[in-house]
This record gives sequence, structure tokens and C-alpha cells, in this order.
Amino acid sequence: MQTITKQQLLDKADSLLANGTVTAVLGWSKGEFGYDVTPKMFTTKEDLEQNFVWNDFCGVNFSKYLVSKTDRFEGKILVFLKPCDTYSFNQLLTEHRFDREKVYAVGIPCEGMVDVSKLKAATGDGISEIKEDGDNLLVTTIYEDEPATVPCRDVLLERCINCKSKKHVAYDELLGDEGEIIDSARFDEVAQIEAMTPDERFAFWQNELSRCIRCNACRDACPACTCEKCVFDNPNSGVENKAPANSFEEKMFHIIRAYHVAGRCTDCGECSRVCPQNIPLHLLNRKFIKDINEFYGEYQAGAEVGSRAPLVDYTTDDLEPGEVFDRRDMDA
Amino acid sequence: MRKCSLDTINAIFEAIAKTAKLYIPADDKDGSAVYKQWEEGVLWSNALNTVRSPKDFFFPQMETLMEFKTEGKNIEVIDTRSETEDFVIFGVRACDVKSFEVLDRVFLTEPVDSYYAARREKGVIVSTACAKPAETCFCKTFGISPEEPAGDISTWKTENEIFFKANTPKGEALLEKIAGLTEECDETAVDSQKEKIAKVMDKLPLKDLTTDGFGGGKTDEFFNHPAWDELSGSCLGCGTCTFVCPTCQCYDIKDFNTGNGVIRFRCWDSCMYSEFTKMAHGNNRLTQKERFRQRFMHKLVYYPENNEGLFSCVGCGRCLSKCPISMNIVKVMKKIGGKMSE
Amino acid sequence: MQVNEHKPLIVAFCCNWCSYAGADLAGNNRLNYPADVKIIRVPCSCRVNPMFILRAFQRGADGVIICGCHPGDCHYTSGNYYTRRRMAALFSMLDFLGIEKERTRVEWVSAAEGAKFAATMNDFVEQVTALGENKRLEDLRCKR
Amino acid sequence: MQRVGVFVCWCGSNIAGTVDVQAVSEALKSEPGVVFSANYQYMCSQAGQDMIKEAVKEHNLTGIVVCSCSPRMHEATFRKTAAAAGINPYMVEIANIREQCSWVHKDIATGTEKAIILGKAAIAKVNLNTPLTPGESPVTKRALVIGGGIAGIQTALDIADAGFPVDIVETKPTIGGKMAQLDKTFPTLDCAACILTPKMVDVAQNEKIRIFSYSEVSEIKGFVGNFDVTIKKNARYVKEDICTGCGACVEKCPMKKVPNEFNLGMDNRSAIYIPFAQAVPKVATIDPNACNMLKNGKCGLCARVCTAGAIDYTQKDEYINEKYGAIVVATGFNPISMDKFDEFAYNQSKDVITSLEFERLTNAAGPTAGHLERPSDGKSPKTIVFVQCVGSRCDACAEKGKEYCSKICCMYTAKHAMLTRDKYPDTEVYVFYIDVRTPGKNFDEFYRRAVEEYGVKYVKGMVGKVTPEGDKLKVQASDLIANKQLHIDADLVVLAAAIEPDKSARPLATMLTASMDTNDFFTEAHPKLRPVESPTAGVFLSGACQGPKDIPETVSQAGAAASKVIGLLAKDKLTGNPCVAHSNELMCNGCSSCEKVCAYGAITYENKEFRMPDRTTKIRRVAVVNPAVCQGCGACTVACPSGAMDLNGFASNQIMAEVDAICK
Amino acid sequence: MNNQYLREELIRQSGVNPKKCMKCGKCSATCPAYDEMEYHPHQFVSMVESGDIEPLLQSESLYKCLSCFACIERCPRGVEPAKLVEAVRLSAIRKQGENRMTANDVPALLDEDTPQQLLVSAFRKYSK
Repeated sequence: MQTITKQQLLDKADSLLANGTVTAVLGWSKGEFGYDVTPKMFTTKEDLEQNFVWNDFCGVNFSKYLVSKTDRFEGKILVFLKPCDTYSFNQLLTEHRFDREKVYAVGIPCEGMVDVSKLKAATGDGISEIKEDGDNLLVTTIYEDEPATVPCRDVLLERCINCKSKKHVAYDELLGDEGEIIDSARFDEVAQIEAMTPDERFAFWQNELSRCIRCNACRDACPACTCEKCVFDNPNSGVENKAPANSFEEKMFHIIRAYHVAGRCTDCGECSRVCPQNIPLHLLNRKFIKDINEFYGEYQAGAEVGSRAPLVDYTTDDLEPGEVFDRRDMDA
Repeated sequence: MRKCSLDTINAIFEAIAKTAKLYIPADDKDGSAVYKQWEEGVLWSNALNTVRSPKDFFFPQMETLMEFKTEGKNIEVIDTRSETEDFVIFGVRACDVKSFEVLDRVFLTEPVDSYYAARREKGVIVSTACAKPAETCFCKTFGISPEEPAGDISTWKTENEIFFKANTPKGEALLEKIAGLTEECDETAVDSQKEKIAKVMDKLPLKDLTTDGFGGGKTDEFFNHPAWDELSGSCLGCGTCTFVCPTCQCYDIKDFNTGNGVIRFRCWDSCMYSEFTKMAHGNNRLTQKERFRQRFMHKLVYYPENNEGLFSCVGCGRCLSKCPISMNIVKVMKKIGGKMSE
Repeated sequence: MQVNEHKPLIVAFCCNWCSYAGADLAGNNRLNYPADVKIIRVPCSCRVNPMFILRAFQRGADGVIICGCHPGDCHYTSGNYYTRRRMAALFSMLDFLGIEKERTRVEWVSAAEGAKFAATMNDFVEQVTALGENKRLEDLRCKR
Repeated sequence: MQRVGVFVCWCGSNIAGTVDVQAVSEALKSEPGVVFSANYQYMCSQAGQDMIKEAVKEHNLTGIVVCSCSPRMHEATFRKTAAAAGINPYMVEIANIREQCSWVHKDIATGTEKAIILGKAAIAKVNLNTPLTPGESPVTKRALVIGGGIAGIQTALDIADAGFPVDIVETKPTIGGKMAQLDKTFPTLDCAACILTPKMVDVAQNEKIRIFSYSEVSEIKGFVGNFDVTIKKNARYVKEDICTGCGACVEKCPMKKVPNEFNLGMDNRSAIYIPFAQAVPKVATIDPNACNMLKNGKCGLCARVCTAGAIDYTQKDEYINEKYGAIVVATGFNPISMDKFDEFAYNQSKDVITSLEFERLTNAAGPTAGHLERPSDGKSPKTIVFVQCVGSRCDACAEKGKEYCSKICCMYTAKHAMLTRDKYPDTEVYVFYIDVRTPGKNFDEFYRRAVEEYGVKYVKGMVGKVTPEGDKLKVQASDLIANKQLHIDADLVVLAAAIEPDKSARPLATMLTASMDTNDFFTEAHPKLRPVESPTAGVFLSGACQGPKDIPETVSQAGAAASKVIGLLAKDKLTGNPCVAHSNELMCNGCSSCEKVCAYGAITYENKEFRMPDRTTKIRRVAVVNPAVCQGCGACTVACPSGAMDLNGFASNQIMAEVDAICK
Repeated sequence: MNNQYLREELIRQSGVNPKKCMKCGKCSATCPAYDEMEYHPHQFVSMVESGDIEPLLQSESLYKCLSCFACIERCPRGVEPAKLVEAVRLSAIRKQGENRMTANDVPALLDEDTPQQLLVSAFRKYSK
């Protein structure tokens, strides 16, 4: 259901490789079952033709790869960026995490990406082939003779259901049509939790965070987490740990992780997408975003390069920490 | 062989739970499953398998090894080991049963890991044949028969019934305890179930993946394979694959300063982490490529080399479905040499 | 088990220039407040890392209070403005996780406000005592 | 591990009354690292200090914990003791068991228990202390004054007077600033030129002072004591050292229709010009936008008439690098634009003017040679309306005016009104005011004289509308006391326009990393105690760049800034506070978070080459803290996501060790 | 009716903060209907602030205000006197149960000299 075709991306990649604008292409390579695409640096036309893929499963946010890849490759890298990826792209530039000159960014429209676990819940296990048919996916499994028809919109990733922007905020070149910033309902779930009693909130998070296996996927996939040395890996930081020893450490890890990206998180949703335990980690980040918006005025990290994140900024008449709760109690 | 109606399965669980702690796969959120201790109301999940493997039962993610208590400048050493209780894990898939063999070879050979051994001794494994494997399943590649799961007791589930077969004295003892709820039967129904499963297995997309070419003695052949760069190129270095893997057995031993003493514990570690096996001189695997290579070389070459050809992968497919960027052992095997038999 | 027997443990981070001096003034004027309050001196309230606060709770604190110069009076001109934003965000997050918001507080106490310091501490100790032991952010390992 | 000595002070009965000091020193003996523990009546006494010194020698102590009064009291004392005993003064920690323990608790058991815990926290911290040495940096003994108005002039003269060389950078072709444009000064009514121009001459003649006129600061690097400044000297197409200022060129220049900015466009000047007779330097300047020779190569008359041969049409902008130990900002102010105040018809009628224009109109050296004439027709105005607070105290119209009080308008308006009535007694003069603010020496007397002696009609109320009609200006205003609406046919309306900081201040503040308020006034390091210093070390503030000021205030602030500069330049070396931030470059991401929260501009970035784990090299951007500029607040340490930034003396692990000890 | 209550009601309704007024009189200086009015815009502000509202309610000034909003435009403090006048007017209308005139009455009162703006503001006033 993507509006832009794989062929359009391939043509763009081929021509930029051929004319020497770029020496490598950061794209998706196909997997075994249609949905398991893997990011890959392509350097030849042949490789692109054989393995490049663009479909409803290309959720991976490439921005973070630029931090390590721009060092490893001579010349420019072509990177395909979906609208949400461009926010991370800008945020990383704001933080001087890669050299803009070494990247050729091609913005591509995105109609939303599919959540594989939702898809599997709809079709059952045993997927052998996935075909696109307009706004639907035709999914063949080894158990059924006829492919199942699944509307894409029923199995979108959470972040795509609540997409905040179809507009690219950074690119060298745009393929397809530019979209708009969307007034999404992305804070509704946060508001629902806020409306719970403290006991309910505690129980909710206790249940969610106790499932954490501390695989670090959320951190390692997060485009805001590009620290040279993460505090959780640093024995001198005082918070280093490898396993959630108890409920305190589960909470601490997620509080600090969210705090460290507060004001820098673009809400790209990679954390929740990659969590093997389906913990809704984005809610923690969104809580910070929602608070920051409410306390200090609307701020979208990555909307522009060089913006000053609210937590490294202030005004003389900011609200007091205590007023945070007064305000909420008043609203209630 | 004994059987009972599936309608009475909760009575079976209740009977087992009276004699030992019973853990069964139960539904978690979003259609996934998780081992939960059985109690009234906990139902056996229909999901194929749990996200976390049952290795936790013998080799938990974190366990305290010993403690030190400090008082001023005095230190007292405390042995925190306690008697492990009997427990039963129910509904273990063939692949995961096999994984215990892989772990046993690590933890039960000299020097025996007493923490692991104690749990292993107390645990009874009740396996279940897989009627509906997923596309990510490739246990056959490692010679595992999902229709004939091992374990202390093997079970087969048909539409209305469940069949039990004890394989070990431990299993027989447990079957004895639920004898009143089950009845003796022949193997006809199970045989036809096995046949069904075998047919399904032939439809799996990864059915042709073999370990040909891998195994002990192949270090030189694969170590400098040019494909490692590309394969590892997008690896994020997270530990998802290792933490969901039923055979990954690496751990770190760490001290936690409580303020009044020190707790020495071990926790799972991941060879994908930059801090893995870091030593005084630094880290001997410097880049993600080397860490990535280590994981797969270990599973496909080093481990079989030391364990009579046994591979340290059981084809459960967890890493295939959980890797954030969908890189996995299947892609590695196909790329660097696992041949597809035609 | 009697709840009211629990003596709370309060960690107070005080900036060197205003609040620590305010605490000294409370002492000079012999203004009592419970000994449950233990003060840690920091150069400025903006030195207080959220990690310190979590650490205190982990180690058994029942309440954490951060005191700094009044906004506009920071010895370092803007430090407490950052504190204000950081703590507003952090406290709101702790509350979001269902952790009692009454266990944390930011208070501006100048070097002249010895009485305010003592009153604040009395009030905060009372507030935290009413909550009882910190259970939601505790690390049992540290309580042996 | 340190070898820590613990010294518990009784402070007579101050501590010992509520704390069992013996028990405290006993309990602390068994803490990790402690090798010696004692108590004494008065630790701060000579005997007490000697006890510490002996213990250091005898037990080879590397760290000292004194359980005593507040560190704000005696930390310095015990640091000196430590230094005298031969250990680093920063290896001392104080446990405050008096102000924060014995004095606030009554019960001995409670007090003792808490004192022990505070002692343990101090021990835990000192175990992690590292010896610190204050950094030293040399001081370049030269000052830079940016802005050549009365503020800059006075500062430069005072600094030069103390024997230090000073450079003044002024964007205009001459120094003198706004004061040079004024006619008389309140409340004494002496002529501005009479008191300013001698000072300008002093500047020109002072061998310690260099003037870079027609120049601007283009780059500032470095820090207190060691600023590295690039000054851009704009091409004036006249060789400054050769020009004698004779004015022959100005006379002969055929291009005479250039609006004269010195007279605010109320008359014209030539393309080559000297702003005014007493300009310093008295050197001609060619306006490249007006000069035919420079525009199209046709003319060259001035070069022909210049007997000194000073004209140089090929002159280029020149860049000068100089090092300075201190920088004084004296960029001054400007009246705000009246363009958006349609109600006063400023853009519709030439006879609606600003007060500064009025100054030029009444100035003997002005466009009318001091005769008060209407700009439109040269007639003498018979009715003049002065409007105060135009754009000042205006918080509803941020895009037009300023919310602050411009401070000087009440007085100069009184001056204008008074002088008008004095010189032209038949003129009717109205002043519309909201409040008259005269808090200055002889200020209120001055205002009262305008009313009582000179018959200026002060009306409480505001002008709502000015409408040009024929040769009159219809002024509609409120008289709030009489509760009437007044309609006045005025000949001239004078607007007391709000003043704002010069537009060059904002980019300059960025270069200096000096902070500004929302109105673009420079922020002082402390509003009461350090009013002439910027929070950025080595940067000082003089005059209206810090806030609206009149001349006496400006001059006194200029002197104050100079004395601060002299105090700095008199030092050979600057000794820093060693408790400063430092960044671990191996962990630094170069993300700039720390830089953004640094109030002092102490953090810069450099690209550094790192050896990567795989033995390749990588160039990474990393933060570098300048210890001479850092004040040690620690804001950056929390802003840093990776924990690369830490603070000496208050390191994260030290604070956490204290937390741990307290929560044990 | 309690004055204090009425005062707060007027302030709430109008959204005007009379405390912001610095008593410069620019509103009245700008007012084209000044001479027609018994109480002038600045007086409305200060009288509402002091709670002296009854005279305003009785005064014809309420209807003399043209609602031209010049005072709102010119006020340097953003006090918006016209909105306060409007609030007092509404309060008077509500008390007497009907408007002073209706929008239908307006056309009859027009003559050639009536400025466009007056027409617009009259409708604004009387169509409530």
C-alpha cells in the first residue's frame, strides 16, 4: 500500500550510484518470509537489484546508522528516510552526531508500516508469502490454501496509527508527494494512564516493566541513544547493570533511559517496535513529550536542526515542580 | 501411554500442582505466551511457544551466588544457597527440550555448576508435540523431531484429547500421580498425529536448511569469511537474540554493593554487548562484527567441536521473530555456507 | 507492625550558596527539625542528577528534597532554572509510574530563610511520614 | 584507598552538648579508610589545628574529615591546615555536625546518631576525593572597549590612567556616541559638547589608548585574561594617519545630497564627510554608497584637492588581531523606531519628531544652527506638544514598544520644555505625561522649575491621536485631572521615544557568550553585588548596554567597570577555582547539551582524533571545559546524557557515596 | 447585587485586567465619543476596578461608546477598555431585560454623514 514503488527507489539509487553522487546506499534487504527485512549497505547495482526491497515492513529507522556508517564509508551514503525518520535525522544533526556532508538523504513517503506481531495474530503462524494488494495484504500460510486478506490499516504499528507527521523535515531530494504534519491522537494513551489512580498506574507499570528482559533493544535501536558510552554500560556511572535484578532496577533503567532522551526523543517509536516483550516504552517517552509541551510550549525534537531542547533551556517564569501536580489536579 | 480428555486438563494441572510447583505456558499480551505458575484460572496457551525460553527455570537471568556482609572493616561471607523445590514445566516444545541438552553439556560437565545442577535435578520436563509450527521453525535442521519431543514426559495434543508417555523414571513417577485422571490407551491416535505433524513440517519454508558444512573443525573456513561484514553491518548490538535464545548460556558475575555488604550474583550476558568478557587489557572482540561472528561461530562451529557435533542451536525461531532488524542465524547459515539441499 | 513507628529517612540536597546557608541559619537560630533529614551539600541545585534521587530511594530514602536559591537569585545566574525544569519533568514521570509524588519536592530557600528551611523540613518530614515506608522505589537488597 | 583521619570537634558545648563526641569518634574509627580518629574541644583553635598536623605526620594521612561547624565557617581554615601539613587542601571534607545537627536537635541519642551518619558520609566522600590544583592562566595586560560613546570613553580613560593600554572599537567614523548629538544636559544644563569633547581629545591624545573608528569586532575567541579578538577596520578610503581633517575635500565634493545621519537626516552632508567639527579622529570618510568615484569610477575630485594625498580609493577592509585580558561592552542605545506608532503621525508629518531630533534642532551645531524651526516650513513653532512614554512601559505592544521604563525621557523632556520656554517665551509648551519620574540628585527640583518658573504646561494624560491638518497638528489628548479631552492645534510634536540596546549588542553577546535579557540588555553577574560584570568572566558592562541610564549614571558605571578591569589586569596570573567541570573525552558525544546550559561560555568543542577499538582512527567532536572560565555550578554534568561531564570536588560518585552512606 | 461580585463578573466576562492600567489616559485621548460621554473609557477601567459600578450602569455613556475599539488598539498595557464598557453594557441590558434598541432600529437613525464604522459597531452592539 505504499504509494511509492520499489522500482522508483531502485532507479534513484542506481542513478545516484552511477553518477557518483553516492558510493553506498543504505536500504532494506529482503528476508526469508517477506516481512523480515534487514537494513543493509548496498554498493552495487547488482546487489540492489537482487536484494533491495521496499514494502510495508520497512519500519527500521535508518537515521541512527548514519552515526557509525558515515565513518566507515568513503564518499556519500544515500539514505532513504521516511517522514518520521527525518526527525531523528535532524535531531542527530543538532547533536553533531554525523557529518551532513557525507549523506545524501532521499525523503520517501510512507503510508504506515505493518506490525508483524499484529499480522501474525490476524493470520496465525506459518506465513509463507505476503503480497500487496492495494490497501490489503494477501498472506499465504502453510495451513490455508487460500491467502488471507488483511487490511493494512488493521495491523499497523502503533506509531503509524498515531503518526505525527507525513511531512519530511529534512532531505536532499524528495520522491513522491510531500505530506502534512498530522494532529494525531498520540497522547491519548498517556492521558488515559494519567487519569488512573496512582495505585493503578503503579500496577500498570509494574506489570509492564516486570516483563523487561533488559536486552537493551530499546536503547540500541533508539536514534537518540548514540552515546559513545552508555551510562548503563559504564561501571563508574553508578547505575551500570546488565540484568534487571529487581523491580527497582527495572524502573530505574526505564526512567533514566526515558529521562536521557527527554527533549531529544522525536517519538519515532523504534523502542516499542523492537521490544521483544511488547512493553509500550513509547508511553514513557511520550509522557515527557506531553509534559514538555504542556509546561514549556509545543516542542518537536528534530523538527529543525539546531533547536534548543526544553530541558537545556528555561524561562524565568517556568512553572514550579510542585505546580505540575496542582495543574493536573485542577484539570481533573 | 495414557490419555485424558482436554476438558480435564485443568484437573491434571491441579493434581500436579499439589505435588510440585507447576509452570505452564499461559497467554500474555498481544498473542504471545509466557510461563506462569499454575493456579486456578491460569490456562494453557494456544500459542506455539513462549517468548522467553524455559531455560530460565534452570539458568535464571539473575541469581545470587553468595553474599558478604560488612560491618565497619569486618567482612562476613554468607552462603545464600537454599534447597531447590520440586517443580514441573509443562508444555515444553521439542526444540526447547533439546536446548537443555545443550545447556547440560556446559553446566553439568566438570566443574559442575551446582546451582544449575540442583534445579535440573528437581525439575520435571513435560514436553508437547508441535501441531502447528511457525514459518520461523527449523528444528529439523538440527535433527529435532517436533512430533517426538523428548523430556521426562512427552505429550501430544489432539482436538479433544491429550496423550502422555513417560520417558524417564521421573516422568513415570509424575504420571503415576495423575493416573487417576488418565486412562491407559494405545498409540494409534498419537501415530496419526505424528504423521500429520511430519506432513506440516514438509511445508515449512526453512525445511531445506541443513547444517551441512558446519560443525567442528571449520573455524579456519568460516572465521575470515568476507560475508561477516555485511551480515553484521546492521546489527545494533542489543542482546535480544541471546536473551530469547534457549541455548545461550553466557553469564557475568557481578557484585552489588548494598551499602551494608555485597551481593555477588550472576546474570545473563550477551556476546553481542561491547562489555562482554571485558578484561583488564580491554575487550578481545573489538567491533560488532567480531562479536556478531562469535555468536554464530559458537553455535555452529565451536560448540559442536567441543560437544561431539552437537550444535548449539535448536531451531526454535525466537531470534528470527524478535531481532529488531531481522538478522538471524538462518540468514547467516545461508550466506556463509549452509547449503540448501535440493 | 505499626505504621507510625516508621522513622522516615530524608535526603536533602542543598545548594551551597542559599539553601545550605539557610540550613546553617536554622541551626544558628536553634530552629528544630527532625534528625531524619540529612543534608548533602552541592554547589548548585542544578548539580543534582536525577540518578542521585533514584539512588537515594534505592538505598532506602523515603523522601528526597532539593533546595536551591530562589529563581532569579541563583549564584550561577541560571542553575536553578534548569533544576526547575528537570525536576518538574522527573517528578511528573515518577508520578506517572505511580510513585507517590509526595516523596519528592523542590523548595527555594535563601540564605536568610532559616525559618523557612526548618518549617519546610518539618512539613516535608510530616508529609513523608504520613506516606510510610518507601515501597514503590525500594531495592530490597539494600534493606537487609 | 585513602588513609583518613577523623577529627571530631566539641565546639565547647555547642556540639558536645547534644552530640556524644566521644561516641562519634569511636564509631567512625571503624569506617573504611579511617586510620585515625580523635575529638577535641576546639578543632579550629591553634591547638586543634596542630593536632591535625601531627596526626597527618604520624599516621601518614591522605585525607581529613573534620566533624565540626558548617564548612561555610571553617572549610577554608582546615584546608589551610591540611596544606600546612603537606597534604592537598582539597582532601579535606567537613561534616556539619553543629549548624545541621547539634543546634537543631535536642536529644543526645538522636544527635549522636545523626552526627555519626554525617561523619560516615564525609568519610565516604573523602575516600573518593582527588587532590586538586587550581589552574593558572596568564593575563594579557590590555583591555578592549567596544563602543566609543561616553561610557566607552570614560572606561578607556580610567583604565589608561591606571597605566594599561586600551583599544576602543567604534562603528561610527568618530567616537562621541549619543552624547555628542545632545545639546544641553540635565539637570545642570551645561552644554554636552563642552564636557564631552575635551574627553574625546583626551582619548585621542592618550598614548595608552588606540581608537579603531569605523570598525567593528568580528570575532572573539579565548577567555578571561586571554581574549583573542579580530577587529574589522572598514575601508574609509582615506588614509587615517595622513588626513589632517582640513575639510577641503568635504567642501569640494560634488555629491552633497546624502542624508546626514549625525543630524538624523534633517540635513545633508557630502559623500566624503567628517561627522562633526570636533570628531575624533578628525579624519574624513568616504561613504561608498554615495561616492561617484567608488560607485562608477567617475569623479576623483577629493583626491585632487587633498594636498596631503590621503585619499585612497583602493583601500580595503582590514582585519586586526589583538589579544586582550578584559573586554568592556559599551554598545549603548538607540531610540526605537516610530514607524509603527501610526497614532502620532510620525511618518506623515515632518513636524512630528523624536526627542533626539529635537536635540539636533536646538543644537547650535545642528541643521538649524540652534534656531528652533519647524522641519516642514522653517517657521517658529508657537505651540509645542511633548509626549512622554512613547513606546516605553508598553507591554501590550511588544512588536512596537518596550515594556520597561526608558528612564531618561522624563528629565530630557523637562529640559526641552524648559529650554524652549526660556529661549522662546511666547511658545506654548505642553508635556503629556503618565508619571513624572525624577529620582536623581536635583532632578525633581529641575522638573519643578520647568513647571513653576518656566510655565511649562504639564498635563497628566496621554496623547491619543495626532492628525496633520493644514500646517497644524491636531493633537487629541486626555487631561485626566480635569477629566477633559483636550484638542490642541500644535505646530510641533516631540515624541519621547523609548530607547533600546544597539542592534550590534545581540551578535556581540553571542560572540562573547555573554548572557542577555529578553530586551537585549546585557545581564549583569549579580543585579546588586556585581552590577558591572557580565556572568562571563572577563567581560564587563558599561553604560546603557546594561539598561537605560543617564549620563551621570553611565559615567559612574563606566568608572566602576574600569576599576574592575584594572583589578583584573593588575594580576599577573589568574588562579582558578579547581572545583570545575571536566569532560571525559572518551565518553563525550559532542552533542552540545552542556554548552547550552553553561551560563559562562566555558565549554567549547574541538575535533579530536581517537583511536577506535578496531585500531582505525576517528575524528570526533568533543567538549572542552576551560577551567579559567568555569565557575563550577555543575549544570553541564546533568545535561550530559553520557555522563562524560563531571565536577571536581562534587563528582557524581562522591555525591552518590554520600547518598549511600546516609541511606545505609 | 454585591458590588464585589459584579466587579468580578465584569472582569471575568470581559477578560480585562483593570489592574494592568497605568492610568495614562490614552484610551480617553483616543476616544472619538469622548465629548458625548459622562464617564470616559479610563474611568470605566478605574471605576470597575474600585467597584464603583452603579453610576456606570445608570449612565448613558454605556451607549455612547461606539465600540470602535480605538482604545483597545492604542492602550499600551493591553487593558482593552472597550471590552469592559461592553461588559457593563451587557450587565445593564440584562438587568432591564431588553436592549436599548434593536438592530432593526439602526437603519432609521442613519444619515449621510454616518461613517461606515459606526454602522458596523452599532450592529455589533445592538444585535446581542
